[in-house]
Amino acid sequence: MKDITEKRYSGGKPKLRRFHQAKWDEPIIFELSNEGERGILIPEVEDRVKTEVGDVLSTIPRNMRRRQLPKLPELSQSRVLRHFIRLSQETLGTDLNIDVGQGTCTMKYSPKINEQLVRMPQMTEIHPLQDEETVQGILEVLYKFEQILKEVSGLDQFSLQPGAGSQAIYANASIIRAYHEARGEADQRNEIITTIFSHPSNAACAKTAGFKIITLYPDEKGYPDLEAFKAAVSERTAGLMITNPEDTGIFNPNIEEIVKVVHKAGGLCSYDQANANGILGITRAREPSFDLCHFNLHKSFSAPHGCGGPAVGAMGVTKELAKFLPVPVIEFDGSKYRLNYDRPESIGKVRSFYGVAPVVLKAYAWVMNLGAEGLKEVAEVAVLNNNYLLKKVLEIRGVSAPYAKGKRRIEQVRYSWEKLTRDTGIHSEEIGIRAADFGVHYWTSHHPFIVPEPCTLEPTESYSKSDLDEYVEILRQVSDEAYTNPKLVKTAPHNSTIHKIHHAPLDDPSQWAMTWRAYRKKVRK
Amino acid sequence: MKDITEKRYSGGKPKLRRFHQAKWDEPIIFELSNEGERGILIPEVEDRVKTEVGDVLSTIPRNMRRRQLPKLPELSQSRVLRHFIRLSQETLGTDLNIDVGQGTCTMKYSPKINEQLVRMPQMTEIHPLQDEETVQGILEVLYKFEQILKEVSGLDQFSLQPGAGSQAIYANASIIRAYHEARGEADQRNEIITTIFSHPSNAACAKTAGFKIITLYPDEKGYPDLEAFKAAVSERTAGLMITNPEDTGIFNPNIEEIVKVVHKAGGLCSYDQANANGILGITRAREPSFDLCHFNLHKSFSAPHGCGGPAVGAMGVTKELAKFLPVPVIEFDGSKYRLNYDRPESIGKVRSFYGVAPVVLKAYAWVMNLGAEGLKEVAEVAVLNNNYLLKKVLEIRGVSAPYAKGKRRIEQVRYSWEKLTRDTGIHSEEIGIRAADFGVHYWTSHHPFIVPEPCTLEPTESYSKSDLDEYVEILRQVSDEAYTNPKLVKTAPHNSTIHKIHHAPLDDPSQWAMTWRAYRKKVRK
Amino acid sequence: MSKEKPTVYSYIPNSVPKVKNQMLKAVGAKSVEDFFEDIPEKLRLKKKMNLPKPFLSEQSLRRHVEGILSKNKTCQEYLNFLGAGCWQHYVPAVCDEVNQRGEFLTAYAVEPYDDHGRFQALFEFASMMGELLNMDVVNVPTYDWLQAAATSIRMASRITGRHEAYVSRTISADKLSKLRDYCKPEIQVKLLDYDSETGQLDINSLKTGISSKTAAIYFENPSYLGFIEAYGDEISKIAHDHGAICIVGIDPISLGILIPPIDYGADIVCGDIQPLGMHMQFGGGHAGFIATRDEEKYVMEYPSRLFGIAPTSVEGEYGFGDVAYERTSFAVREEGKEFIGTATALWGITAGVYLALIGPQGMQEIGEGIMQRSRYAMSQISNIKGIKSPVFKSTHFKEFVVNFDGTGKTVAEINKALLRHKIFGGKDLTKEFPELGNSALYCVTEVHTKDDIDRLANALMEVVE
Amino acid sequence: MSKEKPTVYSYIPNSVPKVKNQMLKAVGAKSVEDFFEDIPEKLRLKKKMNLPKPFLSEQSLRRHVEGILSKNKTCQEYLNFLGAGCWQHYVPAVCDEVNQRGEFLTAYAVEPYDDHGRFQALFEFASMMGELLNMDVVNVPTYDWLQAAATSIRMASRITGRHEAYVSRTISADKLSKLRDYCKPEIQVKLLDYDSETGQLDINSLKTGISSKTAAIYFENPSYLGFIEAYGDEISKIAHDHGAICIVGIDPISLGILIPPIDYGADIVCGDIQPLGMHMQFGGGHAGFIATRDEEKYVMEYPSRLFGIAPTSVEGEYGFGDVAYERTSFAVREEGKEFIGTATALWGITAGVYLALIGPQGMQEIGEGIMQRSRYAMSQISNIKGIKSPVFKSTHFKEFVVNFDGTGKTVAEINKALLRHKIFGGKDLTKEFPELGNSALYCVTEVHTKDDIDRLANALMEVVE
Ligand SMILES: Cc1ncc(COP(=O)(O)O)c(C=O)c1O
Ligand SMILES: Cc1ncc(COP(=O)(O)O)c(C=O)c1O
Repeated sequence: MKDITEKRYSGGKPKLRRFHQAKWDEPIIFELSNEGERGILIPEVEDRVKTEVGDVLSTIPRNMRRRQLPKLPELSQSRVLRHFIRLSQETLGTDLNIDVGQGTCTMKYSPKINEQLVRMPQMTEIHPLQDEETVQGILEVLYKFEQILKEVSGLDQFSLQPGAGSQAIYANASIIRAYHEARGEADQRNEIITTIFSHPSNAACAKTAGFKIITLYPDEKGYPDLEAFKAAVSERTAGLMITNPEDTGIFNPNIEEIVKVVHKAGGLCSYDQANANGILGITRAREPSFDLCHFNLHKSFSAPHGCGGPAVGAMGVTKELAKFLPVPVIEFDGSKYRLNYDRPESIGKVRSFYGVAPVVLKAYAWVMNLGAEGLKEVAEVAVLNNNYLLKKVLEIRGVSAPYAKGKRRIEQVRYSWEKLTRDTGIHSEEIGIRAADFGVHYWTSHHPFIVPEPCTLEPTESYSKSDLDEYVEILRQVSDEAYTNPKLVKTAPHNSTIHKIHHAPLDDPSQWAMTWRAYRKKVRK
Repeated sequence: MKDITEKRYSGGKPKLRRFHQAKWDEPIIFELSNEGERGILIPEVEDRVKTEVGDVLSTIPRNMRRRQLPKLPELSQSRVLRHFIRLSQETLGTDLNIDVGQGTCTMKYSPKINEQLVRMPQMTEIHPLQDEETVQGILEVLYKFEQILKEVSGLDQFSLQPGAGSQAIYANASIIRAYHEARGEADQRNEIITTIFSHPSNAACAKTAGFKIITLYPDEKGYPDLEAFKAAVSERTAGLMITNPEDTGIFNPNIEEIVKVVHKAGGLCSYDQANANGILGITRAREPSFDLCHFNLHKSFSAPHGCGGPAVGAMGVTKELAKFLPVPVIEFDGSKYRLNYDRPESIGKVRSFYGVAPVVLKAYAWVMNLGAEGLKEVAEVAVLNNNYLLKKVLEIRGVSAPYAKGKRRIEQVRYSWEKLTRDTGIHSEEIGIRAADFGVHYWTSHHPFIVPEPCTLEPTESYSKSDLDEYVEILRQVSDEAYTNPKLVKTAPHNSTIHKIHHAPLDDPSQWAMTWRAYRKKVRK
Repeated sequence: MSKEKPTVYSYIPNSVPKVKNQMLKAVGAKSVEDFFEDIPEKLRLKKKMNLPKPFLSEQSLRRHVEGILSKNKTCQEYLNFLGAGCWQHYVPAVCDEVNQRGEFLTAYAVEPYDDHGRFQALFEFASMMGELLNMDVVNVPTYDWLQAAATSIRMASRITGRHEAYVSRTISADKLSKLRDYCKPEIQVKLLDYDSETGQLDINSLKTGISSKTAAIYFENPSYLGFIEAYGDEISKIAHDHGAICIVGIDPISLGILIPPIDYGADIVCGDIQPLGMHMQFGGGHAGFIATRDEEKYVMEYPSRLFGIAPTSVEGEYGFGDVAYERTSFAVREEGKEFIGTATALWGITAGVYLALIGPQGMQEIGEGIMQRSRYAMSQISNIKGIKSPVFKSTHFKEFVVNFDGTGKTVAEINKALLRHKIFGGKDLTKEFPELGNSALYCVTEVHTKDDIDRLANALMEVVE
Repeated sequence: MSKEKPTVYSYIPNSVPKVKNQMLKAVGAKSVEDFFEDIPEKLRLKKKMNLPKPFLSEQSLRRHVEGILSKNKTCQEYLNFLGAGCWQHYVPAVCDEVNQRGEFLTAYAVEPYDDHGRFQALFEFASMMGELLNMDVVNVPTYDWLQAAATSIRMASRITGRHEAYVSRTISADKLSKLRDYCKPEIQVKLLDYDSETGQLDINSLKTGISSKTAAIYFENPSYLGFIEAYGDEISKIAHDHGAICIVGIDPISLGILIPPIDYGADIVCGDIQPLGMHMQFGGGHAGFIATRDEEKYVMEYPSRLFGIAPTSVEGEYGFGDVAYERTSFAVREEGKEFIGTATALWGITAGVYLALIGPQGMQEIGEGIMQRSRYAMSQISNIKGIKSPVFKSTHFKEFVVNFDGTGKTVAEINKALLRHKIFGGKDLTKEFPELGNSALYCVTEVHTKDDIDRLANALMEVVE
C-alpha cells in the first residue's frame, strides 16, 4: 500500500510546506453595496418618547443639519461578515505562522485564555468614571501589575497609561523635560542622546518632545563604545534614551558606565525595554541605575498585536521622578484601591483615562501563569532559540550576522544578505516577498539600513525547534533560488493573496489615494 | 491614472472571482508531536489532599490500571492552536461562501449575536440536573420555543429532545409504533410509506424502528399521484412519512387527500418539515391534518451546521399522540417552569436530558428577531430567490429542471446536467469539484440518482441578487469549460486545498484507514 | 424605521422592496404568490401566525434574551457536585476558540474539496480517540452515549444475528430507557444484577442468563454509580465463550489511568466525549463515540460516517473521504445500517483539540487528580454522622454514591438545604435505585479544589444536623 | 507535575529539558548562561524575582482572574449615564466576531503580501470614515481623541509655521492637559471663553485673540458639554481670514444627522471612534482619527500611517501600501513627523465593520434616536424640583449638563445615593467647571429605553427629596 507520508519527507526531514494563502479577490466594500440593504437595525424609540420630544432634527441649528445621508455602503449583515472574514483569512496572524520573521516585534503566542478573560462583561462593560467602589477588580489588576513591573525592572513607580511603546517613550521624554524644567535647566538641556540601533521612536519621540537628537553609530562590536558616549555628553545633555540589547540583539556591556557618564553630566537615562524578552529575570533597569524605562505589554508580555494596536507602553521611573508621572496614579491603602489625581507636578494626561486596561489584564494573566521562574524561562528559551536560529541561518549561502563575529546574541539578530545581493542581484526585500510564498513573515529592519540588505529575525520562546528548522529551510530554499533561479524570486509572490504591488502611485500626490472616494475621483480624471 | 477597478468588470458585470483556498499542507497531528511538550497544564492537587488520600492509583484493581500512557501527540499550546486554525481556514463555512450549492441543507446566515448569547455562562455552565428553581431561564426558552413551533406547525405539543432531524424522524416512527402497540395493532401495521424524494432518513429511520418500507416514485409531475398512494395503503399501513415540498422543490398538491387515505386505513401521517424554509407562515402540518411533524432547527431556524451537528430535530404531534412524546416534557403553571417525567406511555428517552439547549436558544433568538412577519418574509424571499436562480440557471447550456416543466418551485430545485454529460462526458460531480475552484459548494443529490446527473441548489433568503448572479456565473463558466475545455474540468480542483482524491482505498478493507494508527499499520505492511 | 415603510431585515438582503420587484420582473412573476400556486388554497395559512412581537434590533433582542438567561444560576456561581451523565470539567480556551471559528461552526457536510480541514480534523479526532482506546476504528461521533450504546448493541445483533442483550443494572435509567426503545424492533434487553456490597456486576447472574441467543453484553467502566468494574476480563471471556460480543461503555477522561477495555476483551467500546472540552450547556455538549477493531464485519455495521485517509493526484498530499459509504442510509436509504444524518461533528473536532492539548501526561495527571479529589471528598463526607460515602466497597473514579439514611433527611431535603449554601448536591437516586435508600450520586472532578470540597463537607454537616 | 521535574510550560515548547540540551549541543553552548556573557556580572539579577506564586494551570489562572474581575460592577448590572469621553453604545456582535478573529487579532505590521486583508480592511475603514466626514484623507487611527487633537494642532503649526493655538474652554480638562503637554515644545495653547447662557464658543473672545501668529483654532461639535456649536461657519471664517487652520473635534456617531465639519470650513477634523463598535473596557476602547483634504501640504504632515490603494502586476487586482512613508519616523527617525509606532489598528478595523453594518440609514436613525432619548431625559429630569437640565440653552446631542444647585446636595452625594439604586449618575463637573456649580454631565444613548430614563428620573426624585 502506498505510503503518502513517505513523500512528505526527504532524508528524514519534512519537505517544504506547499502553501497558498487564501485569496478571495474581494471587491472594495463600496462595490458590494446594494441600495436599501441593512446590516443591523437600530432600536426604535418608544412612541411615547417620540411624541413627547417632537421633531428633534428641526431643533438642530439649520446650518448644522446634515443634508445628505453619508454615502456609506449598504449591505446585509451576512455580506458584511463574509467580507471581513474573508479579509481576515488574507491576513497572516501570529496564530497562523511561525512568526519569527518580524524581528524586534517579539511575536509570541498570545494565550487564548487571556482573550476569554478580557471579553468578560466585567472587563468590557465598565466605564472608566464609575465610582471606585464599583471597579475595585480592575483597579486591583492595574495596581498589581504595576507591582510586577516594579520587580521586573527594579524601578519604583509605574504608569500604565501610554497607549504603546512610542507613547511611553514620548512620556518619558516629557518627564525628562519636566525634570529639567523643575530645576530651571530646561533651556540649557535640550539634547537627547540615542543610538542608531535603538528603536526610531527614541529619536522621534524625544524630538517631538522638543529635544535635539544626537545619534551614535556602532563600531565593529555593534555598539558605540564608552568613549563615543563620553564625547557626546555635555552640559546640554538632557538625557539618554537607548534600547539595550539593541536591534542587533547585542547587549552593550558598557551600559552602566554610560549611565554614570550621563548622570554625572546632569542628564537622565531612559531605558527602552519595549522588548525585554531576552532579559526577563536576567538584568534590569535598576542595576545600571536607569531613571526611567518602559515595557511594551504587546511584546514581551504576550498581548496580541491587533494589526498594530491597541497596546500598552508601561512606563516606570525612580522614586525621584515619580511625581512627574501621568495622572491619575493608582493607590492602595491596604483595603481599597483608589485613583489619585492630586499630582501638581505631573506631566498630565498622556492617554485617555488609565490606558488600555484589557491589554494590561492580558499581560497580568500571562505573568500570573508563569511566575518568576516562568518569566526567566521565557528569557532563557527565547535566547536559546535565537542562538540556535543564528547557528542554522549562518549555514545558508549568502547571509551573515554583522558585528561581533562569532559572538552570541540575546533575543534577536540583524542579519545581512549583502553577499547574496552581490552574488545574485536579489535584495533582502525580495527574499522577504518570496518567503511569503511559504506562509511566513519576514522583515528587513528599520531605516536607515546601516546593516546592508538587512533581515531581522527574533524567534521568541514560542517556537519549537521544528518550527525554527522549518523557517531556516524556507530561507535556505529562497537563497538557493536566488542563486539558481533568481527570476522566481524576483517575480514573487506566487502563492500569496496578491501579486507584486506597484509602489510608485503611493508616493505621488496626483495618484495616491487613501480613501475610495479619493481614488474614484482620481481615476475619473 | 490607471483604473484597477475597470478591469474587474466586463459589460458592467463583475468578472469571476479569482479564488484560491487556503492551503497549509498540514501534517497529521501525530507528525507534529515533540516528546515532552505540553499543551495545557493540569491543576495540581493540594498537598494536604495528596497526603490524606495516599497513592490512589494503586487502589485501582491491578488489571484495570493503564500500563502505558496513551500515545497521544505532545504539542505546545500554540502549535495545537495553529494546526486547528489552519485546518479551519481549509474549511468552507457558510460564513465564507455563497452557500446555495448545498441543496436540501438550507444553508442560511447564522446570526453572530446568537453565538454570543449561547456562549454566556448562563447557558454554558448549567447542569441539566440542577434544581428547577435555578434553571428557570433556560426552561423558559425551551417552553416558549415549543409554543412558537406549535404556532408554526399548528400541531399541539412538541419535544425538542431529538439531536437532529433524523433522530426526530426516528422518534416519530417510534411514536407511530407505540400508537399501534397501544391499540394492539403493532404486529399487523408494519409498513411505512414514503417517497423517493423524501429525505432518506424517512425510509431509514422507519426501517430502524422496525417497519417495512414502501417507497413511491414520482410521475412526470415530480411526485407520486393520489392513486399511487391509494394503491400503497392497506391494513398493514402503520403510517406515512413524507417530505413536502420534496427534494425537487415541488409541493405535492394532493397532500391533504393522501393524509385522508392513510387516516382512513388506520395509519398515522408524519410530515418531514426539516426544511420548512419555503413555507413558514404559508402552509403547515395542521391544515392537511398531519399527526406528527418535525423541524430541523439547524436548517430553517438558522442554527449553524457545525460541520454536521450538534443539532436539534424538534418533533411535534397532535393532542392524541402527546402522551407518547419523550420524557421529560416541560410544563408551565403560570409562574414556574417544571420538568414532568411522569409519562407512563412515553416512548422514553431519545437523547440525553432535554436536547441540545444552546441550539434551541439560537433558534429562539432568531425567531424573536423576526416575528411572524419576518418568518413569512423568510419564506417568501427564499422562494423568490429560488425561482430567480431557476430562471438564470436554466439559461446555462446543458442543464434542465426535470419535472413540471415551466412550473415554479418552492425553496429548492433539483437540476439535471444530463444533456451536458451527454454532450461533453463531464459528470455532475465533476462540475461540483470544478466549482470548488471558485470558492463555492455544490451538491449533487441524495442517492439514488433518480434525476440523472443531478444537482440541487437551494438559495434560502440569505443571499442577495448579486450573490445569486455570482453563483450562476460560476456554473455558466464551468458549463462553458465543459464544452470547450473539458480537461480543465476533469482535472479539477486546481485552486482548492487539495487535489483529486483517489477514492478506491476508501472502499477496500485492506487499505481503508479511519485512524492514523490503522494507517501506519497498513502502510508498514 | 417609520411604520409605513416595510421592514428591511438585516438577515434577508432581498427584503429590499425594489430588489424584490426587479427579481419578480426577471422571472416574470406578479408576486411571490405565483410561486405558491401548487399549494392548494385550503392548505394556505390565512392568518398571520400568532407569535410574540419581535425584537427587530439586535440590541433589544440581546437585552430580551439576556434578561431570560439571567434567571439561571450557573455552576460558576454555585458549587456543583452533579454529574450523572453530564460532567463539569475544565474547558481549555483553545477548545472554545476552535469551535467558534466561523469556518468550522458554519460548514456542513458535502465534498472534501472545499472542506478538507473538517475531514482532517475529524480524522484526527478519531485517531486520537483510537490511541486512548487502543482501537483502530472510531466513528464521526453520534448524538450521545445513549445513542452510541444503543447502536453498539444493534451492531452486535447484526454481527451475531442474535436478538438478546444483557445490560448491567447499574446503568442509568435514562440510558436503559433509550436502549429499550431503540433496540425494541430487534433485540430484547435484559438486566444483569449487581453485588449489593461492591456494586460489581454479578458474574453469576451473567453466567446463568447468557446463552447462544445472546448478541451482546453491555456494561460500563467506571459504572454509572462511579466505581470501577474489576472483572472485565471474566465478563468478556464469558461473552466470547458464548459467541457474544462484549460492549463496554467508558468515560474517556478516565483513560489516562484506566486500561482501555479492548485490553480486557471488549469488542465494541462506546461512550460520551462531553468531558473532553465541551461545556455542560444544560446537556447540550454530548456526543457519542463508537470504536471497534478494524475488521470488515465490524466496520460494515457502523451507521455513522467514517472518514478515511486517501492519496490525491499530488504526491505526499493527504486526502480524506467517506469509508464504505455504501453502508449508510445516505447511500442506500433503508438498506443502510440504521440511519445517518446531522450528528455532533463540531464536538468531535473540539474533543480532538482537547486531546491534542492534554496529551499523554495530561491524561494521566487529570485522571489521577480526579481520583485524589473524589477520594478526599468521599472521606470528608463520610466523616459526617449519618452519612455513608461511598456506599459501595469498590474503587471509585470521579463519582460515588452517598447515603443519607442515617441523617433522617431525604436527599431532596438535603439538596434544597445545600442550595441555600450555593451548592448543587448530587443527583437524587431514590427513584432510579430505590434499593439504595436515601442516596445521591456525587461527582468530583479536577474543577474542585480542596476548599470546595471542604465547603461541601461543612455545608453537609450543617444541613444534616 | 511532581516537584522534582522541571516545569514544561505550555506556552514554551522548548522548555522540554531534552530539547534544550539538544539545542545547546547544536550551537556548542554549555548552558544558556553562555548567551548572556555580554551582560556584566554586576548587572545580572542574582535573586529570583519576587513575584506572586503563579497559577500554572489555565484552570486555576482563570479562577483567579475571574475572582478579581467579579469585584467589578458592570453597566449591564447598573444603569449607566456616564459619558464624558467614553460612551456606552451598542456593539453589534459582528464587530466582536471580526476583531476576535485570530488573524486580525495577532497580525502586526509588516509587508502587505502576507497581510493583504489587514491593509484592505484599514483602507476601507478610512474610506467609510471619509464618507461620514466628506473628506478624502483619513489616517490609520492613533491612540485616542486626545492624541488626535494634539497631533492635529501640531500639524497645523507645521503647516502654518505658527506657534499659537486657540482652544474652546468647553473641552475636557483631560484633553486640555494632553494638549498642553504635547504642544508645549512648539505651541502655546490659549483658551477661548464660552457664553455662559448657551455654552457657545465666544466669537468675540476669538476675534480679540486671533492674530497672524495663530496656527489653529480647535473646538468640538458637539462640545464636551453636549451641546451643538451653531457658529462653525463664522469660526472657520475668522480662522481662515487670519491664515489659521480650523480644527474640529467630533463624535462620529453624530454624523448621521450633523453636518460634516468640512462643510462649515474645517480643515482638519479629528475625534474618537470608540462609539463605532468598541466596548468601553474601562477606557480601553479608544482610537483617534484625523482627517483632512487630499492636499499634499496636509498629507505630508500626518505622523500616522496612511494606507493607499495601488495596482499589482495582475490586472484588476487591488494592492495596498503605505502612502508617503518617507514622512514617518519609521523611515527617517527624528526627521519624520512626530512619531509613529503601534497604534489602534484593530479598533480601526472594527469601526469599519460597524460603519459597514450600520449604513447611511442606520447612522441617521441612531443619531435621531439618541437626540430623542436625551431630550426626553433632559425634560424628565428637569421636572424634578431643584434640578436644572440642561444648563445651557442650546440644542444637545447625547450629553447634557444637569445642575443640582437647587437641591442642596452635592453631585458626589447624589451619585452615591444613585449607586444604591444601581445607577451610575453623570460625571461630576464641579472640579472641571466650578463656574457651573453643582453640575454633572449626563449621557444618554441608544442603549437607554424609556423605562431606563424613567427609572433615572424616579431615582433622582427620591434622592434629592
Ligand atoms: C525596542 C522598541 N522600542 C520601542 C518600540 C515602539 O513601540 P510601539 O510600537 O508600541 O510604539 C518598539 C516596537 O517596535 C521596540 O521594539
Ligand atoms: C427534508 C429533510 N429531512 C430530514 C433531514 C435529516 O436531518 P438531519 O440531518 O438533522 O438528521 C434533512 C437534512 O438533510 C432534510 O433536509
